[in-house]
Amino acid sequence: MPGDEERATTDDAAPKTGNSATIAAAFADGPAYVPYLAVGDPDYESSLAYVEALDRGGADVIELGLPFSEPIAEGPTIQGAVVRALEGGMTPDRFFAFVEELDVDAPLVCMTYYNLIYQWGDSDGPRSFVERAAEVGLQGLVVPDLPAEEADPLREACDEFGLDLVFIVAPTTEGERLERIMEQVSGYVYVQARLGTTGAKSDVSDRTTESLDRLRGYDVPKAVGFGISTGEHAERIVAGGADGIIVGSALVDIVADGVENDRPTAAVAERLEALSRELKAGAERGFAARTADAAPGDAR
Amino acid sequence: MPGDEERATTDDAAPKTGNSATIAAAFADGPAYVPYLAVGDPDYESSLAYVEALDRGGADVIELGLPFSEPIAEGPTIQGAVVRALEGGMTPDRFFAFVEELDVDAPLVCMTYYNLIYQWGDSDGPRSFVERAAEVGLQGLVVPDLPAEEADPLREACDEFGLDLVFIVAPTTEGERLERIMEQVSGYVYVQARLGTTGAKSDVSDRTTESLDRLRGYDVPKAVGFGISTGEHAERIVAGGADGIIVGSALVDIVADGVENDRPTAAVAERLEALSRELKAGAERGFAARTADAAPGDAR
Amino acid sequence: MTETSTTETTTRPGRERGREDGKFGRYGGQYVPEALMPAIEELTDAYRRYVLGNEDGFMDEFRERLADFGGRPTPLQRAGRLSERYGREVYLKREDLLHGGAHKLNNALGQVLLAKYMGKERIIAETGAGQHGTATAMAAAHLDMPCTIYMGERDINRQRPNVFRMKLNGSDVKPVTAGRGTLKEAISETMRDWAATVEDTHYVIGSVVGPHPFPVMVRDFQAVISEEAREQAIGKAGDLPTDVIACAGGGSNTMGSFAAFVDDGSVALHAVEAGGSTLEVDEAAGVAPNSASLYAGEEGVLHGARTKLLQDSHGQIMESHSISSGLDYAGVGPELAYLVDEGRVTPVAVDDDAALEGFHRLSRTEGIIPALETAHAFGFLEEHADELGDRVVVTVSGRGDKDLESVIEETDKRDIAGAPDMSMFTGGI
Amino acid sequence: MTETSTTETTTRPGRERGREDGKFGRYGGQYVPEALMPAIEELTDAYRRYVLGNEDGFMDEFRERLADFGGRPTPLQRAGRLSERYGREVYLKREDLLHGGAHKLNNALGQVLLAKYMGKERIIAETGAGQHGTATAMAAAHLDMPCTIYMGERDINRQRPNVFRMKLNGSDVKPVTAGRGTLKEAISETMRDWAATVEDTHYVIGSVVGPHPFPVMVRDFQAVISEEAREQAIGKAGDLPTDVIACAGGGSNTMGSFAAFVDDGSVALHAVEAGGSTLEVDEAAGVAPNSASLYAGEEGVLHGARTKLLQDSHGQIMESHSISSGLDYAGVGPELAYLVDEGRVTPVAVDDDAALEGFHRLSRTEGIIPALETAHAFGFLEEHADELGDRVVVTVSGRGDKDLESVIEETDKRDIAGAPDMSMFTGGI
Ligand SMILES: Cc1ncc(COP(=O)(O)O)c(C=O)c1O
Ligand SMILES: Cc1ncc(COP(=O)(O)O)c(C=O)c1O
Repeated sequence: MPGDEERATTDDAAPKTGNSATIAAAFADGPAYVPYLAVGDPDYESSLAYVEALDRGGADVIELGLPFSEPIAEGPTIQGAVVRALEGGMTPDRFFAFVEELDVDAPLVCMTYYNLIYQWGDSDGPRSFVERAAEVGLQGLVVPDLPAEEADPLREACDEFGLDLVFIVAPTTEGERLERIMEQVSGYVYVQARLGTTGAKSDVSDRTTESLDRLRGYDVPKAVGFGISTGEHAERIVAGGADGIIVGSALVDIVADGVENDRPTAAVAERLEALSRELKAGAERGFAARTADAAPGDAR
Repeated sequence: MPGDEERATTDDAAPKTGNSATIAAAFADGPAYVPYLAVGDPDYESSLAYVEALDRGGADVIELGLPFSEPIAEGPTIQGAVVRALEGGMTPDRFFAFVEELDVDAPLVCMTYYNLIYQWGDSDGPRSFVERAAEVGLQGLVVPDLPAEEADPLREACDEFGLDLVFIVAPTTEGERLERIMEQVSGYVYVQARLGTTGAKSDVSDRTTESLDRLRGYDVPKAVGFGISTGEHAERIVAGGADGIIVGSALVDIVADGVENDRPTAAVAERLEALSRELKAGAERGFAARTADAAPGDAR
Repeated sequence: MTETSTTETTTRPGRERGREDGKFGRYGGQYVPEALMPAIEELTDAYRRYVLGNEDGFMDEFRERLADFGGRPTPLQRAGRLSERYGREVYLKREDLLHGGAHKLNNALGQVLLAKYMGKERIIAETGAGQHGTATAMAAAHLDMPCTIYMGERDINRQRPNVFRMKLNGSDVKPVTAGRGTLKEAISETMRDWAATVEDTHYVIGSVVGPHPFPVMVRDFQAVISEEAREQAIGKAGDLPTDVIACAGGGSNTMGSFAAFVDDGSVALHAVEAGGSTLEVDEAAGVAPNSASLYAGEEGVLHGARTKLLQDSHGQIMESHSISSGLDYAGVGPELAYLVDEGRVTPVAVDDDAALEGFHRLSRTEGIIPALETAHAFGFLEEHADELGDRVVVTVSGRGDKDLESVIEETDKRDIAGAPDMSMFTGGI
Repeated sequence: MTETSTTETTTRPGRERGREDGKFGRYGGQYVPEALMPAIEELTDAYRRYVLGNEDGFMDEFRERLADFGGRPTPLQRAGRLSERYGREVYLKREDLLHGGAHKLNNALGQVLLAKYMGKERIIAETGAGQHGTATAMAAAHLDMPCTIYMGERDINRQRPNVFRMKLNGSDVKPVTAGRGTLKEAISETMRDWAATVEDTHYVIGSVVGPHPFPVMVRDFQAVISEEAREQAIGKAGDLPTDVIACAGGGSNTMGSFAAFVDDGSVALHAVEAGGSTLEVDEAAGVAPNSASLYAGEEGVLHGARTKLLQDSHGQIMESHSISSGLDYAGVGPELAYLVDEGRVTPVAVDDDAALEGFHRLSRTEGIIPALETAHAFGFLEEHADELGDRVVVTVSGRGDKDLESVIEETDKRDIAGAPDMSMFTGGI
């Protein structure tokens, strides 16, 4: 990691808020724990219980996956969740109903693919989807197959209805591309820890550090995802400068294990809550370490 | 059949003798019955008994097949005989031994393919085969894959050792080709009754009559083969002008039946003898009819 | 000439379309995960320099290798017996004679060579019928590039000889078990691999689909089909054809067969899609028993591009179906979608039965055993010959050796006039 | 260049040899049943008029159909990776790209067309690997001639896809159960059919074997291989090749590959025969575990011609053996026998193992899956590259799609470096 001076300059630029005040708040004091689950995995009722467990476990923001039949950005774990959810009858309509029914404190972000957004409602285009998303209380969207270049219509709709539009930044994103994305992003930027698709991996790559360095100049919260599965990972990532951690596959693994071994919903929910606590605690340890490292005046 | 005048002209030209006096004699008084069997079918000992049965049945000349692995001129029946004989261990050496051991009155003609003749002995070329054939008492050769154009060396050897060289004339053989063959032939000419390979068929085609007509001007005995299986066929063919009948597949069928049904050698031999008698009798009836038809002075 | 002669008003210039921005009217674009964008930008740059600009003589080397290794030019053959049957001149553009047995090599060789020029060290590709996979595997062996091919498990079972051929060429064939195990899933899986390996790996997409620059680049590589055919038709028939017929899966054969004719307003262009068993769709099951995305699909975003898709009312991609694996895809190239909307290309659907009959008809009467994909074009010819002009070019996109097992199975289920007795083969060949 | 450079003294003129009398020194001739002689005379006459004299524009039509239907010219491709491997320029003459997948179509199309010019109404042919059968079936469908193909039962089992292809083309495939059920028996059986149907039927012999005029006629039809290759080599390499390598079964590929070079004394000609498992012969069983009739055979008469044969001391024809059905024949064309005796052609034998390795090597390094017959030529190249000159042409006589089953079975028995894992395929493909 480069010298302390460089880090110091970024620490000055506090993450800016986006459209959603609740998402901004989630990143405002301390590191944000952002868990992901595919909605409807393996069925509507269990899924409700699971998402609520994440909330109890300390989630600051929750990413809710609306399953698409061709999840090209996902690895095998989340792909499995998507298949189970689709087989369980999940549709965009039921997804919105689910969000309405959900009883959680954390702000909710919908993660899905562009075709579902584009097709929703009677007329083509993303506006009606965003309108409905706002109605059910969603605070933001992540659309992994929508690059900044094609995002204008969705960006406008999000601005109209007060949703954040989160973008992913890859280890390979640099220069002009990075700027274009950072112009479009709001809420937080999803920092992809390594190349590839989603999936639990056991270490934190140097590339994460490099990405965070590249992003230092931008005043938007940086949440790192891809490959985080333990409290220790979370600690290291946050200590390395992340404003939040995004965890998906490690949680989905617990759901998958529940399906495979026919475990009671409550037991699975308990494990989700426990892992959430561990991750959250890890993130907070990392944050404490980083704050201690930095000059006292810099601590937020 | 064309008018009597035409027939009368040929009847004038009595079949000429060749190198072998015994073959000439066989055609000299009355129609010749010329049976064929593959030597060694299905084994050496049975084969001896079968050939001797043909002789008892009235054979005037016997064609002995020396089996070749690629009998391209044979139909499935004789092909089957050849395969059995080869599997029974028949070789040119054993063939000659067989001929020596055979106790029959009829003159013997060897029917085989050119490669066996060509390869026999220490030096290439047909001479040593013919020499050995003469030694064991064979009177002639038929070589279905040796056309007149390629026959000079064999012709010379046959002349040297006093064997006849029989050629086949097909329904399609006419003009220059016919003349070339008729210059080379001796003993008798094998008149192929129809196109195709050997095999018992139930009727006598018009083409036989046409062939005999074409051959009328040549003074060599005409033996008709291909498809003769009953006394009645034999009768019609000889009545039609043939000087002899050649019968193969109908006899081989009896041998094959013996093999399939595991019949005692003596029983098979008896049937061969019986069919031979029938065929010979048929040929004689045909001859009698033809002689009666013709002017009394023409009868031989 | 018939209803299609009204297309003379078509937009120009055909060959420039999409090259700059990857847009074909409302279709096209670059809908991919951010991780792939740098690679796609790098590829776009390479496409401009090497393919459009012939930098370092790339296009010269490509054309030379297509000729020497691939066997180009392929003939434009007058089909004597079909011409008689239909009372018009029928010409066959013989892509079945290309090395590997299908038009797919035009593209695969182009992309693998481009990857070499770009300094990439590894090739990945998806395959449905196995034709793109075998073409890529052959090109990769020829150019000494390590290669991994993703193939749906169901397709692997339908096309085992092609799997074996890829392995013989030294490629690694990875089965994709997700979904129904066909082309759609294989594409998704290959994109996943690419997302992880994008820095040293080139993804050789097998058709005119995917994000820009793939649709234009693949079209430009495949355009050699119609460039040759146009010249050959003028040479042989003394005139442009009245009609060009080509089967469409993703649409590379179609775009390759049409590209040089798009600006010739008098030439009617027929894109023949797989009608499957019926054009009806089972919304509840998410299954389209056909692959007629041009004919029956709706606008959407899939595999990196906005185009026409087989999708349910929610936007979930349907499982397509066709007797031919190579047409069994729920999407289609964005440029084709555009040309259909513009009225320049007429989409038609031919069902499994008619395709199978076309297969047997061509085998029996012309001595050419076509791929089942190709056979759809001959199904169309049989059904619509009366509506066509005097000089018809049909692209024989591939040969049928890969399909013998399927043909046995499918023929055995039906009663097809002139088809040989299948009983000897139903146990497998 | 090596021992073979001593062949510069060779007799001339190569192309005229045998045309008049069917004799090549002591070899050749017309050893057939009398019933066939009129047909053979008729054919000889037709050969002189149509093939040599181009009567009614026969040769023009033949060349045009070879181009349009067959896909000629086939490329002469520089094989980059093999050239590097062997330290000399290796060029591939790509007959595998011909329609049907082998050089066989050159001859089949020529003879079926000739039969049409002669007014024949039916075609018969024998086939071993099925390549000549499929080529004949394709040509017969193309030219609308009823066609019957005889094929040994054992070969039918080894080459089921080819059997199916012939049937798809509308040919009747008749199994031959005699003997061991391979090519030799199929030829005999076809001759039997011909003897019965000679008036309206033409027998399309599949190689430069049989009675005159077949050896010269088939050579003249196949000579297009070397006519093209000679010109292409001069165009590409600026010079004649130093060596031409071609596999030899009956010898049509060999004679086709050599014909235009026979008078070029500087070009060494290598005829690669199937060495099978060993060159030792089992006299008692009448079995030669190879098909090396040029290398190990002796003079004799078979299937209408005097030539070199695998035979026992009595003159019985041996059962030959090879991993490749198409080389599995106990005889060889009489002209080749002559050229070998003259020292103009060097016969070499390559065994099953080396051929199989050659198969995998070419597939892996050049992206070309060759026929197992062809693979023998690459076995020779590997074993003797050091002895060859600077510019080597190898004829890729056919593609390997027909051989996949055999390759799986045979590879699975051996340990071949670089071959893919066979376990997934041993159950059949
Ligand atoms: C022979 C053949 N034709 C057509 C196609 C369809 O693909 P596309 O529409 O991209 O040409 C395929 C695909 O595999 C094919 O193999
Ligand atoms: C591909 C290939 N090469 C070679 C041969 C050998 O035949 P010939 O020696 O007549 O060329 C065959 C025969 O089937 C073949 O299929």
